[in-house]
Amino acid sequence: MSDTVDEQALAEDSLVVQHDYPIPDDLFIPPDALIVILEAFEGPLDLLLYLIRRKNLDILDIPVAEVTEQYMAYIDVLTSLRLDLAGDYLVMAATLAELKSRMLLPRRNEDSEEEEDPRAELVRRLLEYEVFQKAAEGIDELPRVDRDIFVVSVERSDEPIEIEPPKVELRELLVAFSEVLERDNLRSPHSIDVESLSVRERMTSLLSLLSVKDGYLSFLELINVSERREGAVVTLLALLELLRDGLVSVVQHGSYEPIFVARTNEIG
Amino acid sequence: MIELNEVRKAIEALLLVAEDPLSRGQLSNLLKESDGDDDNVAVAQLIDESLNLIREDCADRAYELVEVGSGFRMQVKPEFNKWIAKLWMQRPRRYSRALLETLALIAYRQPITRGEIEQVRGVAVSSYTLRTLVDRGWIRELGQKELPGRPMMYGTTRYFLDYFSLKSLDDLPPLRELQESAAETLDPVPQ
Amino acid sequence: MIELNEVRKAIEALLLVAEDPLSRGQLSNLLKESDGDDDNVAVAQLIDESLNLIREDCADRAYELVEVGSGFRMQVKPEFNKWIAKLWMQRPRRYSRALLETLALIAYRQPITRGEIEQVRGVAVSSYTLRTLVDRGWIRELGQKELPGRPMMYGTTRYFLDYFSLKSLDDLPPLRELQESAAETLDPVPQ
Repeated sequence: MSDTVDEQALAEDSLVVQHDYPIPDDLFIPPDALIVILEAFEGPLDLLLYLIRRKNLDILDIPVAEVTEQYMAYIDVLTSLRLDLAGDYLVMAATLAELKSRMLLPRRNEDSEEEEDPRAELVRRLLEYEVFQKAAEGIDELPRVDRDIFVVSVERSDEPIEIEPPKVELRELLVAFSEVLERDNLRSPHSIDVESLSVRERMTSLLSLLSVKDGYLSFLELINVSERREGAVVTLLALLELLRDGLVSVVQHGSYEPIFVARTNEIG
Repeated sequence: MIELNEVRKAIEALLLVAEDPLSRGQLSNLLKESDGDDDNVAVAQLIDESLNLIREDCADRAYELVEVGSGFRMQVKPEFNKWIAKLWMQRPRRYSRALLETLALIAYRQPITRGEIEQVRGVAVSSYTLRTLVDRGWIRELGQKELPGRPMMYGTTRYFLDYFSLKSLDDLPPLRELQESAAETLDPVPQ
Repeated sequence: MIELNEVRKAIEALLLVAEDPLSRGQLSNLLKESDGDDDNVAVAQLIDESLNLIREDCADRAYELVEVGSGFRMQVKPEFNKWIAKLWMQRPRRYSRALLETLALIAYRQPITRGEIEQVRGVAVSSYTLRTLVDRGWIRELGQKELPGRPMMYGTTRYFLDYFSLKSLDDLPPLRELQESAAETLDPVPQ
């Protein structure tokens, strides 16, 4: 059963069911209860174990016909409720049906005297699963930090401790970035713009320049002549980006008048 | 009512586990509930006596009972700071992945707001992370963006370039190249 | 070399402040560095003596020294949990059977692949379950198995041991016993 459902809520339910086995013997099961029950089972093996235990059946000598009948009745109810049945339940239904028919066939004693019981594989799986069901309960009962164990944690005094901050290599930064992009791509597939970083950098420096100068700066003041043509283009592109983002505004009082640039917001 | 030594140990347990200091009032509530109709004055006295016992008891111990604004707490005596400093130095001297990713996003996508970083990373960015990066001198606040809530925008500093030996941000590998080569050529970061 | 009482208090300070348990090796490194050429055996002995002193010292105290998977830690004695329960607002999380069964399989059968877990449980293991276990720090990826599809193998972490107060995986409730008791209640397989 897939556990896209809230695991915690599920946990509460499953624990209840596990201890109380609330499926009534008669056929009528309130639909609401059934959903809870369905969600409480951890899959076909869990359901089968439950059916076997409920009737006090011998797990090593499962009456296949009887168990199959109950299992199928359960599947029928679920299907009639149009609950999405996990494929695993249907596979188990097929397995049981096959077992049932094989049990009906007379055993051939020609080749081997002790032909393996057709149920052997199923029994092995049920026993193995049961072992781990118990193991899971065992782990759940272990003393656990913050539930049964409280670890002592004492503050250090407020006097500062001089510690040199960790060093970072550029490579680590690049790995971090490629990882975050990879994750982002997985979550929302979209192409990543290959932007010129110099434009991004210029955006940052324009913003801080404009905040420092607080007020208007003429466009020409923003252009650094020593950067030549390429520099001017970068500045222009950065300015356009900032305009698009609404981070700066451009004012011109008339044609051929100087162009002024300002931060749109006052920084407090 | 509980006996003094029992109260002392209960308070000890509470102070050693509590994340924040505990006031007399809080201690009294925590201890009283068990019995119900304890005498308030008696409980207060019991708590004070216990606190005194704990204080004396710490004389030959590495921690002490301290009263701060909001109550009492246990803290390690300052003379043991040198050991704590060593412990911290021994810890893997690395920044968290969250911090490096945040820094990388700021470098490549500046000016960028916290919300935009969170959008790409898919998880919340802690104030602590941003503060660490600012304290480290790698990023700076660029002003608020004209959006609801006026979020702060971040960018890298000149010191960031110096630290990573970059002449300009252009020296950072272009994104496409980075994505193509990242998986193959970059070894996992050594622990 | 430092004097025993000083070592005792230093260890006390370190254990009280450290977020994770500290191993003998870690303690030894922390204490040795100060002098440089201490005798390893002497340091180890000093640490053991100190740990014993601390242990004795806790007799009339609310906490105790405990050894878990990754080392030593101080924790509140269980009999004082009732006081902390009042303070501790967060209700302990309950884990789903899906999660616990998956964890049990990984703990007892590591290294184990998702496929192998699914085989035993007879049902798909959701990525959510595995991710939760990794996020909790209880399991980790151990590398891919040399099989078609190169499935990832999982195992438990040291933190798993710490969290469940186990010194080693040997401290897990024995599995074979379960199997035997299961078999006992059943008749032998009819041939």
